[in-house]
Amino acid sequence: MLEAISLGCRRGERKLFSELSLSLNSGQLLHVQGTNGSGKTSLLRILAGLSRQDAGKIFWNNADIHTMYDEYASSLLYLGHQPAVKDDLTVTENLLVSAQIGGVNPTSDALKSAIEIVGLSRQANLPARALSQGQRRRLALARLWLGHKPLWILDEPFTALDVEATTLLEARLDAHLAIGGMVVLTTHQSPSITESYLCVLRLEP
Amino acid sequence: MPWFFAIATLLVLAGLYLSFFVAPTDFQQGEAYRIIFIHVPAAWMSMFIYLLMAAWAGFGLALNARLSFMMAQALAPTGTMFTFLALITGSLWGKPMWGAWWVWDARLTSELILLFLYIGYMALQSAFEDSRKADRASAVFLMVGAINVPIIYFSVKWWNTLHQGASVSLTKAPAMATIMLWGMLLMALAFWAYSIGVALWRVRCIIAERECEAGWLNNLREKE
Amino acid sequence: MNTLAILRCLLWRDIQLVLRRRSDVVATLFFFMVAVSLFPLGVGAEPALLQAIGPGVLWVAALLSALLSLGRLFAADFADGTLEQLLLSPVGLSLAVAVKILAHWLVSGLPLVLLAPLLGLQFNLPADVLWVLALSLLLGTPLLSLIGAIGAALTLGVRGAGVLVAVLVLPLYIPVLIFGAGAVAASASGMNPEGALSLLAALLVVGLVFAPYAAASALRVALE
Amino acid sequence: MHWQSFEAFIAMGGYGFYVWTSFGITALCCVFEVCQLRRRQQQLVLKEAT
Repeated sequence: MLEAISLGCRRGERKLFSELSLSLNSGQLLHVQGTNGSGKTSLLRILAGLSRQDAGKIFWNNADIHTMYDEYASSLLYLGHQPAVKDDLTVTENLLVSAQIGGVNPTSDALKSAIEIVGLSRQANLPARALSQGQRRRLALARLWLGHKPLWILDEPFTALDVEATTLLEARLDAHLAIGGMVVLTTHQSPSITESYLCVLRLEP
Repeated sequence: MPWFFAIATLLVLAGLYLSFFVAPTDFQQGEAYRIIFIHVPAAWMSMFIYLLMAAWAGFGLALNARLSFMMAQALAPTGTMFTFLALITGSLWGKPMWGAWWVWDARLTSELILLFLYIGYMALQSAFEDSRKADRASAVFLMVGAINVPIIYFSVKWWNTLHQGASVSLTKAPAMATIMLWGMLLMALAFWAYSIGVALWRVRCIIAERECEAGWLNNLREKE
Repeated sequence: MNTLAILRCLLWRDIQLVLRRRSDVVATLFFFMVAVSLFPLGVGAEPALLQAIGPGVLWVAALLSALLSLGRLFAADFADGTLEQLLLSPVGLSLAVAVKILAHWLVSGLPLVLLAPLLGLQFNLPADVLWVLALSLLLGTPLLSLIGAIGAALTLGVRGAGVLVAVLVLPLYIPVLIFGAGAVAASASGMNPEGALSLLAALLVVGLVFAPYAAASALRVALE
Repeated sequence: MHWQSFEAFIAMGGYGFYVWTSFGITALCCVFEVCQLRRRQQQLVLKEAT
């Protein structure tokens, strides 16, 4: 269960948001909405523990994330704006390395099937340099099919995805929520997820 | 704030009086040794201010307190000035004593390296646009620098004994008559009062500048 | 997945990345060779003189080529977003940074250790001195990578980071240079280099303990 | 008080140049720093006015 109490954040000298509280229980998807520059990404990075908030606290299973960060990190999967893909490594190596660094050790056929699902099996042994932006995003998202991490924090996961990949991702989110997973994401389109899971947080600039 | 400067001027006058009119002529070095009344306090101050900045940085990093970063930033130029002064007076003293403008003496050399650390700090501080990141990054550098200052001093001292033997060294200042000790102490206190005054004044400027910058951003957004 | 497996994977990845892009590693080594052989051209080929300046020249060149290769440590990962994933890995950031520094040293520091004795022949240094040179570099180059990593992390994502790293890191390199070159100079002049080498080893231990932690906190600041 | 005359004080036993330059530079630096700070403050006051 993820909970944040009276979060405050300033970017440079501008106050992005303050006194912001939220709580997320298993099986819920928090859709963070707001115009550009309203602090969506900053909020997600603070929830992921990447950057420090100016005020307020964040609790994961009622313990402050910064006191036991390693444990929090092992139950969290964060995908930022950049697809975190190394151009010199092949697609398979990229997926294997990013999963292992995240603490998940996939077997080779789990790896193969994940690459298959996101439709990159033809490029499996090509260096990631050769991939288009959409394909890189698919490669980054392939990690969602490897191992089970209760909390997902996804920053604009739908960018550069075509229709087929979008429905693929939405199905995966649904499945994850069905088995009690939690998701925090930002997107400018409205994700078609079963209504009962959805809750919305609007950030006013 | 201004009464810091008043104290500083008073102390300086007392110090000057002591160093020129009370301290005896040194039989060995004649009158030139009077530069010690500026050189040693400046060296003390340069070291003291750096450690003070490191303390403020540590304090700021631990408690995420913006003000302490600003205090460290406010102290930096004064610290640099004292290091520069220590070097200048050191070489001005070296010329009559050993006939060379620059003496590879252990303390002078580590003073020079301290100057590089100050310049590194200020370069890093001004390299970032986001002042929050600038504060924290330069604070980390200050802490790393603070750990290195003793190491640098020890290695330079070891290097000095290896290459030159300990014959030429400023550390063997003429026998410390109590008068001279008092003279140096007074000057050091004067410099200390001066630094506080300047630092407090500069920190007010920094705070105002950052507010002003924030204000400008805020009303930029209202206009949208 | 236990910590060791994650760290092994990280090490494998970094080495793979460098092996697939050998050009900039070879460039750094080439710079080392060119820089060293410039000095005899500049200073003249008189053997006794070369023997005197040999250790210093080799060590300064090693220092500068280590400085050149620092950009590769974090910049590429910072650009494509993989550095963030490092922060989110269940293994501590300091450990991950230590592994990255190890990978960087294996690729850029170790070749220097193997290459330096060959270049030492240019300065007609006797065999036992070359042996001490290799040993001092073996102890020194990891320290250069460790301290350099702090500088690289501090200047991440900053304009003009290349020059800034040099300004930040060179003062911190001075103790390593003094003890490293001092050991070789001591053995060249017949004295026993153990003292300097053990001091260098002590510095390495201090570096191993503090540098990864300092670099990790600097990274956290950069990724703010 | 062992200065015979004002000239002796200035000559400072032949080292006058070194002694007075170092004291002079110190004074100069302090004055420069204070003026620079005052100018910085005036610019601030100006900027706030606009």
